[in-house]
Amino acid sequence: MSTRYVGARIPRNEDPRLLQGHGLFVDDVRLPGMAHMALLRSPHAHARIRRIDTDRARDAPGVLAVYTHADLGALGNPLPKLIPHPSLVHHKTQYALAPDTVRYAGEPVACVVAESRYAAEDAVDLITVDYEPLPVAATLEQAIAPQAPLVHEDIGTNIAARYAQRVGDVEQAFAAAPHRFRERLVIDRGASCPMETRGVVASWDARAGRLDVWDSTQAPIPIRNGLAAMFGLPQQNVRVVAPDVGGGFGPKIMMFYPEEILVPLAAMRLGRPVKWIEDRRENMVATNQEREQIHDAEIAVDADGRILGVRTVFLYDAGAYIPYGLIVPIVASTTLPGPYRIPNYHCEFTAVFTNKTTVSPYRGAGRPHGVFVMERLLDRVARELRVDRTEVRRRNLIQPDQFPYDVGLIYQDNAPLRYDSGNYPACLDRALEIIQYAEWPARQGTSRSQGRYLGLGVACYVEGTGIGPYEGCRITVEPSGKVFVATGVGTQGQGHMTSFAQIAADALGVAPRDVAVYTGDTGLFNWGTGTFASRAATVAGNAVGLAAQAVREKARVVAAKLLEAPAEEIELEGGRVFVRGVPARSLSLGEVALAANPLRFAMPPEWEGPGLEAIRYFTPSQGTFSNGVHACVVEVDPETGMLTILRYVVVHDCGRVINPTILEGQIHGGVAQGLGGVFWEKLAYDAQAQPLSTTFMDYLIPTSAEVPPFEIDHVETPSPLNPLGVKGAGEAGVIPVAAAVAQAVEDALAPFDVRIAEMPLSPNRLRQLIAEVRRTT
Amino acid sequence: MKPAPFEYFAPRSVGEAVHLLAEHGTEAKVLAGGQSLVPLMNMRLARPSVIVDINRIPGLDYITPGPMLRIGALCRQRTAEKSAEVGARCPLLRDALRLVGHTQIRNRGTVGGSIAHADPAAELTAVLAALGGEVMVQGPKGARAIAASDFFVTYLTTSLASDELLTEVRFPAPPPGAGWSWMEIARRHGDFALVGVGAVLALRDGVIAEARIALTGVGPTPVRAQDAERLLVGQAPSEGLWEEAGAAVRASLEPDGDIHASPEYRTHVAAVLTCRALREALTRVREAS
Amino acid sequence: MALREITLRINDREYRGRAETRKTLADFIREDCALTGTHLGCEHGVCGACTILMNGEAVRSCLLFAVQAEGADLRTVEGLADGEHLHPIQQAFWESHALQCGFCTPGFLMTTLAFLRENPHPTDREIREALAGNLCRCTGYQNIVTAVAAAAEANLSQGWKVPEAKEVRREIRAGDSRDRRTQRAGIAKTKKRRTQRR
Amino acid sequence: MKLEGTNTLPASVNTVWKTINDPEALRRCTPGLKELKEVAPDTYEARLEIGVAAVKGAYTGRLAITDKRPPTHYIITLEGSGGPGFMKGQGTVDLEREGDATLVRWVGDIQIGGLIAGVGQRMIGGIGKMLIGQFFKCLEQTLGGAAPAGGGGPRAGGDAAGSGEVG
Repeated sequence: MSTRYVGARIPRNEDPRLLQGHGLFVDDVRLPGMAHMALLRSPHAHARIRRIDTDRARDAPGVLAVYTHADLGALGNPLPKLIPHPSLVHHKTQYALAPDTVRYAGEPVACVVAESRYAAEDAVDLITVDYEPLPVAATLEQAIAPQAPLVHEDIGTNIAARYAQRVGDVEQAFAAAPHRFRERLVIDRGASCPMETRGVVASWDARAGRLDVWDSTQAPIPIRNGLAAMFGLPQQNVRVVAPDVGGGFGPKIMMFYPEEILVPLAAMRLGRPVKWIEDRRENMVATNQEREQIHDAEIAVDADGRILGVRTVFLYDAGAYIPYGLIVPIVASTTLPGPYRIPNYHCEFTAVFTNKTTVSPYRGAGRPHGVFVMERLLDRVARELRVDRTEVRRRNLIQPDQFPYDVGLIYQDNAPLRYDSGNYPACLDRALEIIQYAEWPARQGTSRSQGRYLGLGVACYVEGTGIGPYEGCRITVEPSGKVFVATGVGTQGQGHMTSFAQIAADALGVAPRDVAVYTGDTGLFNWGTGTFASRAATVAGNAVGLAAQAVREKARVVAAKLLEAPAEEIELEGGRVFVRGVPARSLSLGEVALAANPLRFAMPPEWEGPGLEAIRYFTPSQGTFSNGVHACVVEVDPETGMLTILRYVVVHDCGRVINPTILEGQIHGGVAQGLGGVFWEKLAYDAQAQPLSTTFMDYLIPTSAEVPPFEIDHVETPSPLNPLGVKGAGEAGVIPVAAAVAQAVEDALAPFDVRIAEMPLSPNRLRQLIAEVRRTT
Repeated sequence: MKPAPFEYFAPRSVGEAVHLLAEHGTEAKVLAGGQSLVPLMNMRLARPSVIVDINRIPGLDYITPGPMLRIGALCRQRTAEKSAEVGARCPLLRDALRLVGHTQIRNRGTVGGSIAHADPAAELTAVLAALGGEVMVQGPKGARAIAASDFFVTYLTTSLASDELLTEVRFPAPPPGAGWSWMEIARRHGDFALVGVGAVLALRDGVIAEARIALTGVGPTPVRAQDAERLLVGQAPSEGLWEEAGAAVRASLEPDGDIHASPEYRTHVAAVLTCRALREALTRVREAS
Repeated sequence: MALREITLRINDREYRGRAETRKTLADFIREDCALTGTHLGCEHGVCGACTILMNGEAVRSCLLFAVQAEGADLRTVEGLADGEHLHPIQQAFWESHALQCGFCTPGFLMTTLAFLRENPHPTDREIREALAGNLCRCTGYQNIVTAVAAAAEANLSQGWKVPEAKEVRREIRAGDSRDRRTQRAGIAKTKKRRTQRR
Repeated sequence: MKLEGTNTLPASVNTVWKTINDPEALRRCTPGLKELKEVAPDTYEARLEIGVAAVKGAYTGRLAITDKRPPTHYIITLEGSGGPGFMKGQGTVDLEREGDATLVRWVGDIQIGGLIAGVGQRMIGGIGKMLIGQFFKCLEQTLGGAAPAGGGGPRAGGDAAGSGEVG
């Protein structure tokens, strides 16, 4: 099979629509008679609800309904527990509307449905709630302190889970080690902030008993299955569409958010379509957040800086509820070892409830933490042993001949953490070459003599991607010759309409523009788990490949009969099906599709049914592991603490590349988000766990003026674990950014001997660090 | 995030506008560019029951040169930024305008509106304070001028009476040959500065004849650094002198902190930026001569 | 509830509707005029997704009330392409992979349109500062900057323009430049909204 | 948010004590206080309108005086909730003779929740200080016989003059 398209820079199929404003995002869904929902959210981080008075709201003009927990009936139970884990002893989830206690500022207390969003918000203002404020567990330290206020009184503790994994004999390794270094490393909260907030539209057809839902989600099929179960409907009668989704980045994989139940409920009760669109302020408090962890980490090395052991004991802030289980801290602890040989490793975390917004994976999902800790430890080793920082890394890298490499841990997919392939030294060399590491000391010296403080940083990472359980795909060739691909994953801008089309096009000998890809519509494909963990291209992509192969074989069998030639001599190319070497004896692919679906007469048994169509699934036994190296040059103004990113280099290996343009786009976006979390984006809470950055005026997403140009290069070591040889890339960009920039800032501020042990930074914080060092010396 | 209901008026004359303000008192808000008011209304932090939209009043969008640069209440920030008169007579204002929000904001936002909104982090308030400008206001009892020093009362609050309309802002043009500088530290391009400093320097016979310094982001109003100004006048410019001026600024400030910057940071950076601004202003004096 | 008659032009077509005085221009364009290409990302004037051209200038449509746009001439993303032919800026965005999820894209396109009219030969730094009033969470901006530079090239070679605001204002004042088709569209819109309100 | 300060008031400790326990004086001098209804000794139902300029929040709640040690010490608590969320201010007040004047030492803690906290954080600290300043200014005027500004002065009530036109 030729691969004319896989690997090519094909412009995206989805773009012309989006460029002309013809996309269909949830807020663009307009149905006759549609009503609008607004929610009343708790202003308290922790309070008991004494009384809710909704009378004035019910009487307000244009109001159709007002619901509190008391009105939820059977849906008044805690929302589904998403991912259980044996160590997760207190798997607390929230309610669609709080019954008696609110546990974070922003938790939904009541909702109003009205003729317009304006009227709904007017009515929300008229609801009065009598709260009894309760003591607040605002920070991780507060929450684990003795006598701490309890987020969930009934369980008598704020600790949701404790979990440890180990490799080798860590105590022995540390005891025998000539050098041991300890760091306390803190990463604060951030928000994913897709430009499109969440949104749900639901429409109920009572006669057909049919529920249609448009949901800005990364997991339409699980949402469909859950809704069917909760509302007692046959799955076939519930259709969930994730139309164009304006960015996901993780929090849209969370299910269920309260609104995903409240909107269908209202639509069914009122017999009118209902729309809820999250506004940005809601998005900053009611959409899941991430990143808050505190690591006590220690590394043991020999005299040459070879790693003998690593241990980290860390706190993971779950927020007020923990629907998504332990995925984030498990990913953090299993990403930490990275590309290095670590014979003895101990990781242990405590998942802690606090009175803050619930946490679930956000692009990177714990990976940035693991890499930050590992790379900070290696920087410390380099400094203490006076070994070049890149040399320390090189000495510890897993070598190309050591694959498959078993780290000895269990990964988030409950399978062994076994790296399938890679060439780590090659990536490091290439990155250092591009950033001109050899000339760095000279360049840094020159800039210092001009009074400028430049620093360089380098960080390595390995990313677990493409985990199971499965994804599937149905491919149908229509008599028009057009190819239709339907899969169960949703898409949020990753370009699946193009990369999947490229895969199918190669197999079927058509052009990608003749392949229409449908994602995220449960009416078009019935099985799937969703778009997360950088898995769509790997898992769904390979399912597309398998289905396309099957359709290709079917086309050859059918054409063999029509063209009176053996199937093995039939070729597909340029939209035609012909006998090898005899292009004259040919049919269009559409003609074959038409013939494969006869109206009369017996069908040849070897056709095994009508049409050119196939459904296939790909079920990987384990994940596949991408890797890369980031290198950057930054400048710090020590007087103001301002940081400028001057250069940013990424060398990346995600196996076989389907579309380099799309891949680079994914990396650009990831790095920009990573940079946001390094210097601009911080979710601030006060001592009462009041969120203080609930607008884009205070939560600072970097703009084109802050983000530098990127320099990207690829190394391709195909994965042996799937037919296409691909690995995931969606989260790669964000993962090592904090580690690389931290090292660069320390390098820039070396004359002040500043240490970076936290993220994010800020001008204020950098000034503080410089001043503190000045004071102590 | 939708605004609360309000009654809307679009007067066609200043008189009509003032009449409406007098009639509706503190319940009424004047809408000019709306780039600060409308976000507050969308978030329902501001819920005026009456909006007096002055955008349809003809003849208020002027820029008139003269010893005082006179800018009408409906002159968009973008217009002023691109105006040759502003560039020639008041480059400090032009440079500050370039850092007000983004083009889309300045296309609607007005110079007068920014002054009247009196956000102590807003560049234009400090420019007016530094230059010792004034605003013209129209009330039922007629017109009056209010000096910058009397105009800014505290956060978002001015000495405008509720039945008065700001009709014009007047920026005195610095003496010929004067140098100027606007310096600020903002988290992102286009954000409100954590601290901003505007400075104007004029020299006569090698000594500083006039020095004007005002800061944003360091108090409930724009802050005029008079101690530093006094310290500079009559001295020959030097790095040491800039340091002293910076120290004087540091000593004179008691800013509040927020999630982006502590009082200590603001005070420190105010001093740093003052030095830098004076340095740049002097370079411009020398370029001019 | 204070309702106002509003008549304005969008992409050279006239739209008439009745809206509450508090209704933002962005909501009027999306709901009453059914042009959903203009998006709302923050509703407080930071993200720029709602950027449109009003009388030729880039503005945030979430920071204007529909009543303020009475008689104004607007251009939205739907008014860029010429039938099936993408506008050179759209073409450049497509070829440079300057969009991923596409939600912020209409705002970037409209900002770019106004920017390149004012500054046809921008440097990369100028482009980055001109785009700083629009947030994108997917692309990291690099390909958008490339696209704007490419569009500037195309502009030089093909010399495309947007109608100058003043001409348009004259048309509006004349008030009679609309053809029957758009009149019907206007009336249809009004009817539809009434039935929705009930 | 913790705040503290001292003010000297031109009257004897006893007079000051009377004034700061006088509902009328409290009503007049507490910034933004629109209504004060005594529901029990030292406990009042309060209606407040707090903010600056266009940014106003209407709250209903209570004002209470506790931990009384006449004539030198009490704790005054003002809490309310409303559209923009909730606010709670608590001040410990101690009086001390200073010649024929009285030194007032106060330590205050202000909590703000909901909309204002999330959006207005940039100005809350400064505005809090400002409002407390107005409270004492008003007391001073009351005791010094100068005409007190009604409702804690126009600025506090947010019915502040102007700041209307917005750029």
